[in-house]
Amino acid sequence: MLTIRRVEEAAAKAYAQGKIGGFLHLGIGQEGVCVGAIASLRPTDYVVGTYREHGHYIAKGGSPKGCLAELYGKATGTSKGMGGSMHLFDAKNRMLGGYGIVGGHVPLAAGVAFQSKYRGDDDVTLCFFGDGSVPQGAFHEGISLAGLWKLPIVFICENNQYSMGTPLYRTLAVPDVTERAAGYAVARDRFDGDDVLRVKERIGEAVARARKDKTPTLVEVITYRFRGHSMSDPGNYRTKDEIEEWKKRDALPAARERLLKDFAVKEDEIVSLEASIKAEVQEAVRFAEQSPDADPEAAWNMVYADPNTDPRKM
Amino acid sequence: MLTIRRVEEAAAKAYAQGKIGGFLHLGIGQEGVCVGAIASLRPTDYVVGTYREHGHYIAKGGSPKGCLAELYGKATGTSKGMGGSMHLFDAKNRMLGGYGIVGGHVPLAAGVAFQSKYRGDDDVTLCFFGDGSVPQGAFHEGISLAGLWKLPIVFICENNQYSMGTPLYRTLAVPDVTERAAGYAVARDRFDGDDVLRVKERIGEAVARARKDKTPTLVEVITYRFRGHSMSDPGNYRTKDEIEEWKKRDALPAARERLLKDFAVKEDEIVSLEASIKAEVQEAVRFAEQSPDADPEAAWNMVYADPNTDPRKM
Amino acid sequence: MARLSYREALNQAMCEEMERDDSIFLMGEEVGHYQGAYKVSQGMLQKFGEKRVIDTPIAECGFVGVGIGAAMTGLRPIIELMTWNFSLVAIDQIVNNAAKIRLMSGGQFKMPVVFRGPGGAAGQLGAQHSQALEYMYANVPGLKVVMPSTPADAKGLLKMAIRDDDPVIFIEGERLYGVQGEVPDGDVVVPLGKADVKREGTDCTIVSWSKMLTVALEAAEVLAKENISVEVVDPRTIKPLDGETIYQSVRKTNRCVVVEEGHGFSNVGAEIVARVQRNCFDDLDAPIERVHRMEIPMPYAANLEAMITPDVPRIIAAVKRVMYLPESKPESKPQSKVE
Amino acid sequence: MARLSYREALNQAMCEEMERDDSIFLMGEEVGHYQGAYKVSQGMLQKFGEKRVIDTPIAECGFVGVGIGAAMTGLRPIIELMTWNFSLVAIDQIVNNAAKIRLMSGGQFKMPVVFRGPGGAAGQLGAQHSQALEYMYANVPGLKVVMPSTPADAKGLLKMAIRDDDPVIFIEGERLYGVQGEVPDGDVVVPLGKADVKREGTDCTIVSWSKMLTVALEAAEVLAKENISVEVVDPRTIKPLDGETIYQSVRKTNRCVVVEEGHGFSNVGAEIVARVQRNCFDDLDAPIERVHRMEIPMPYAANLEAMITPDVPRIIAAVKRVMYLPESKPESKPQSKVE
Ligand SMILES: Cc1ncc(C[n+]2csc(CCOP(=O)(O)OP(=O)(O)O)c2C)c(N)n1
Ligand SMILES: Cc1ncc(C[n+]2csc(CCOP(=O)(O)OP(=O)(O)O)c2C)c(N)n1
Ligand SMILES: [Mg+2]
Ligand SMILES: [Mg+2]
Repeated sequence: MLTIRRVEEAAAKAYAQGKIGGFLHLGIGQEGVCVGAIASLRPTDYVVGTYREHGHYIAKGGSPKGCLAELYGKATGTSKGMGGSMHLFDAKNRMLGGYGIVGGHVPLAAGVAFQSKYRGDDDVTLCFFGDGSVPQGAFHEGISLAGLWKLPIVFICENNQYSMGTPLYRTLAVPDVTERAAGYAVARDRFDGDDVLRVKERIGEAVARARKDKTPTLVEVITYRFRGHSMSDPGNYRTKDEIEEWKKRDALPAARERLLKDFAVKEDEIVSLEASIKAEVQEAVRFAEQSPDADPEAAWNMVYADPNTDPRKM
Repeated sequence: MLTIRRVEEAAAKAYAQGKIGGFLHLGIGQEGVCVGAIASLRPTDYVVGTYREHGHYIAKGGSPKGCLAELYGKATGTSKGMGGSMHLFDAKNRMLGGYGIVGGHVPLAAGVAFQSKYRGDDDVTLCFFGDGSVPQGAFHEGISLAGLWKLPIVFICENNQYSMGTPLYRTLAVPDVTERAAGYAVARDRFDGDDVLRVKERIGEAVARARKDKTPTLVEVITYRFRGHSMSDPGNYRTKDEIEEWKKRDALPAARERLLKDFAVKEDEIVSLEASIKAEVQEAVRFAEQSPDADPEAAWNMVYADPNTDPRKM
Repeated sequence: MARLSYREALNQAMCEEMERDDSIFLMGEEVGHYQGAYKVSQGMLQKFGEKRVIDTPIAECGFVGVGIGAAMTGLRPIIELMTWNFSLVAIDQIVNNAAKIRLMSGGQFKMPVVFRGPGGAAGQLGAQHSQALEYMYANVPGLKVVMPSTPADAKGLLKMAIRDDDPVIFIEGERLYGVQGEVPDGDVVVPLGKADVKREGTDCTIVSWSKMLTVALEAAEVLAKENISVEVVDPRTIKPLDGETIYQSVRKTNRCVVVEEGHGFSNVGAEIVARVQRNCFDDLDAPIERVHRMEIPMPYAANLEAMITPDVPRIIAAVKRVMYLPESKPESKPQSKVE
Repeated sequence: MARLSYREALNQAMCEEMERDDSIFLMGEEVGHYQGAYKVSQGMLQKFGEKRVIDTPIAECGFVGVGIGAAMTGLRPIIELMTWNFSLVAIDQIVNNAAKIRLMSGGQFKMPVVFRGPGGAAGQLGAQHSQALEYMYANVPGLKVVMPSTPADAKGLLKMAIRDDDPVIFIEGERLYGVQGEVPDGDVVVPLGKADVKREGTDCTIVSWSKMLTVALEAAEVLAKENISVEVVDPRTIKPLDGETIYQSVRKTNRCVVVEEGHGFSNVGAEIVARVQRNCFDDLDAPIERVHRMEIPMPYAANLEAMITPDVPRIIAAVKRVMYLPESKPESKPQSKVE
């Protein structure tokens, strides 16, 4: 979690310096959800995310270097500079990407789960999405098929209560997202995302259900983003008080507390861990800055897999 | 109901003779639903239907002539021969059409209801669709918005238990369509369509709810089509027994019975009504056969409303 | 060689490939128990079972997305769209996911998925069911677009499409399913991106594909009786487009007409014209003509459908225009004013 | 005359029309409380209230359909798409309903709806957020497609689009919102279907629109210094396309280059080329050149975005090619091989 927070802070800084372009959606405040959820997986399980997926990428085994270099648009980025912040892919860790069309990745995630079932593997797919994607047709179609075909998938709504500047009550007539589970014949669960261990445990139950019974679950995790929707959003639609209130429920310091109290980790161990994370992220920033730009020649070879199809000649 | 049945029988005959082309989807067996539902409306209320909408068009005030001439592709058809069986429009009766993309008319129907509310009229929109459209994204988006904005609309699922050759259990994990209502904050109702008066009464309740409280309702009416999906479908996926069983629940003879028993209508009144309907439909067939073909000049003027935009010059 | 219908040829292609490779499956509405809305998948459920021949609900966005997710994780889905008209509810999946994931991921994924089904008008199906949408897909880098016009091409191209590691838009001719033709036995393939000269000639080149190719060949036959020798080129693959074969033909005939079923704006014909005028500028003796659907959403009535759809007389008239010949006789049928 | 940004001009157009006619409303994601994702609707919620400035959930298919249903029953909706990229999840509504209901109903309904929002790339937004989709809509009979390039055109065309009884696809330039320009005060409209010569010249015609028009004008400026006089025509309305103004220009200059942001297959440029070669066949001294996005889904990295997007050097090179002039100096930047 701390690595993710530090990476995103570094990204925000680089963005302010004009070193990162495009849209940059930070998950600061929401780290407990992706970290807890992905901690419940096996390495061969799959993750599909949205454009707010830096945390998911790192939690699934990606590196700060791969993330930051991608944001810098460098050839060393996890998507070779082709994807950027919204499209972090990492095939070897089975991080199947971030996607920019709200809800558009939900059917795709169902397809990944379909594939596992088709092959007889017992891998599970986690599909993350925001509260804003619930009214989208693609969400409906993807979860409908998963329920009908009993696919090994967990749908995780990261409900940060806003879609861009719109509070949830103006987008969802039924604020409890999981009320929809009954219509899809999928299991449901709903809880707060401020405790990473709770997230791990509860998502773990859904993952087990998916793995063993091929029963999908629609899980809603209540969370909050401390920053605007993206770097260009000042976030005026929320009061300072509201934000401060939520900051008290930040999963990060809470986890630190628990490490000290419940897991008998020593303060200096934590401090040294914090220092090493800081150093790692600093090193990743340096790496990103010094890496070569994305490669034009390579781009031409990423349009088609077939080596005989040359887009230059099309 | 009888008029609709006779019109569709005439259409089937003409289709077999090659006088009607394209797709022809008959509602024979389902008449109780559209007739009962539309009987609960005021003339200023709106109807939006699917491609299986001959009955809806006639129940909403359309004529056998307008229907059959349209199926014949004639200039005198209700859509001037431009729409055909799947696209019966009748603006003056507020029949806003039949649509061919499964589920695609649901958001549009929500828009019609939005319009009534925007203007402060108290008209209600009935939106008909099949069981097959429930998994479609457009269905989800349309009903979501209606629930969120509290639009004066009734969503009527004409559940004939098949979408083309596919039985419901292979398309819907939750066979009770109205289970989905809770996720959309709309009211629900579910009943059999074999009694036209029951349909009128129950849809009437939903219409009243829409008109007064602007609360939409998702209604499922269980029904059955006696013929194949369209004229080209032999319907081998259903057993003869199943079809015979359902024919016993035909709303048409049942209504005749009730007219005799509960409404003290005399047999000879009914017989003469039946004769006059037969004559009217025969006359409509003659009318369709003798009408002029669809008009090419007219077609050029139906591409754009703006008289200055001439598609011939585009 | 066997005499097969276009429909049977497609069925053979799928069956042979599925026998060869377990990772291939067929998914779509009515493909299984119903044996295919157009019977292209006849017998396949019986042959391959419910695991590999999968009936879906009416949820194109959903199952097209499923095909994409399955393809990027190593399966080779064949996704049937009952008709391409219905692809408009799934086009975001195809354009934004299938076509772009390879690039967006920095080349980490292949996308071996075929989307197939019939396109074009098929007789009084009205405006929503008669669309020719190849132009939409052909614009998108990352996609390939294939449109066979004969049973042999149908089989050979579908086999190649299934083996291709890129997403292929495979548009069949709804009015070609019943057409019979000689089809080579066994594993004979047709490469993607190679045009085929379907008829040789010297006076004018017609470029056409799918159902319209057959109409163009008819027109060529009629013109032959007037001693006008038409060469008919079938691109077969719209994307990648085999420009060279077309240019070679135009360099020989010095005249070109493009005939297609779709509407006349930013269509595939426009692309072909743009390329031919650039590559054969000095060879052209006349402006290139286009014959396409008139500028009216497809009406239901048979007379109007016939009016707006390219046909033999309109093609003949276009050929004569590029040859600066007078029109043979006054056409009884109103001429398009919207080429 | 006032100096306004393109964004402000659009805002004025909507406000003036909404003041005039109660049946007009604005609906879309973030148009109200958030004041517009790109601030085009700034202040409108305050002015017109929640009844007429309506925030929606992220349900484009839904609220685009709502606009269609409302328009066919007499309201005049303005439906904002946050960007046109997101229209792909709603395109079935636009193509199959908005464009076709009038014809399918035998002319019983009008469809006075405007779909508007930004199109094109806007700086490292990646493959899914950088699309130029005008070609898709321009093919469809029943639709009009408008793409203003200046604040004055933005205001005048949007007012006309709102008053039009047909569905209008109104594509704004995402990178033009901040551009300033003189805008006539009050109710000054620009008719749909009329091109505008944005710069006069004698040696070569460039046809371009939206953001690329501004790049073409820059190129023309540079070329002027080399004594090459370029005429720049802005169609403003892609459909109906004002061919005559373009042909007149080409008849004068005898050379033509089409510059657009989209990809190079069946795009709007292909249509313009096809029409110009037919109508100006004897006037053309060189094949028509096209400059467009290279055949790669838009990558994120700034260097690659710059590489694949048409720019001043590529436009200059194309103009020189049609003038049979040598390229001035070796370009440091790799040239497109895919015109
Ligand atoms: C189909 C579509 N419509 C609109 C957008 C623009 N958009 C990007 S993110 C976003 C808000 C999404 O909110 P939510 O799903 O709650 O996710 P969050 O950003 O809160 O993580 C919107 C409207 C989009 N990307 N895709
Ligand atoms: C989006 C879309 N996909 C597929 C079709 C082809 N199709 C037409 S009707 C139909 C079955 C619809 O079943 P249902 O909704 O139950 O209505 P019913 O025909 O039973 O009245 C299908 C698959 C279509 N018209 N639109
Ligand atoms: Mg959110
Ligand atoms: Mg049904």
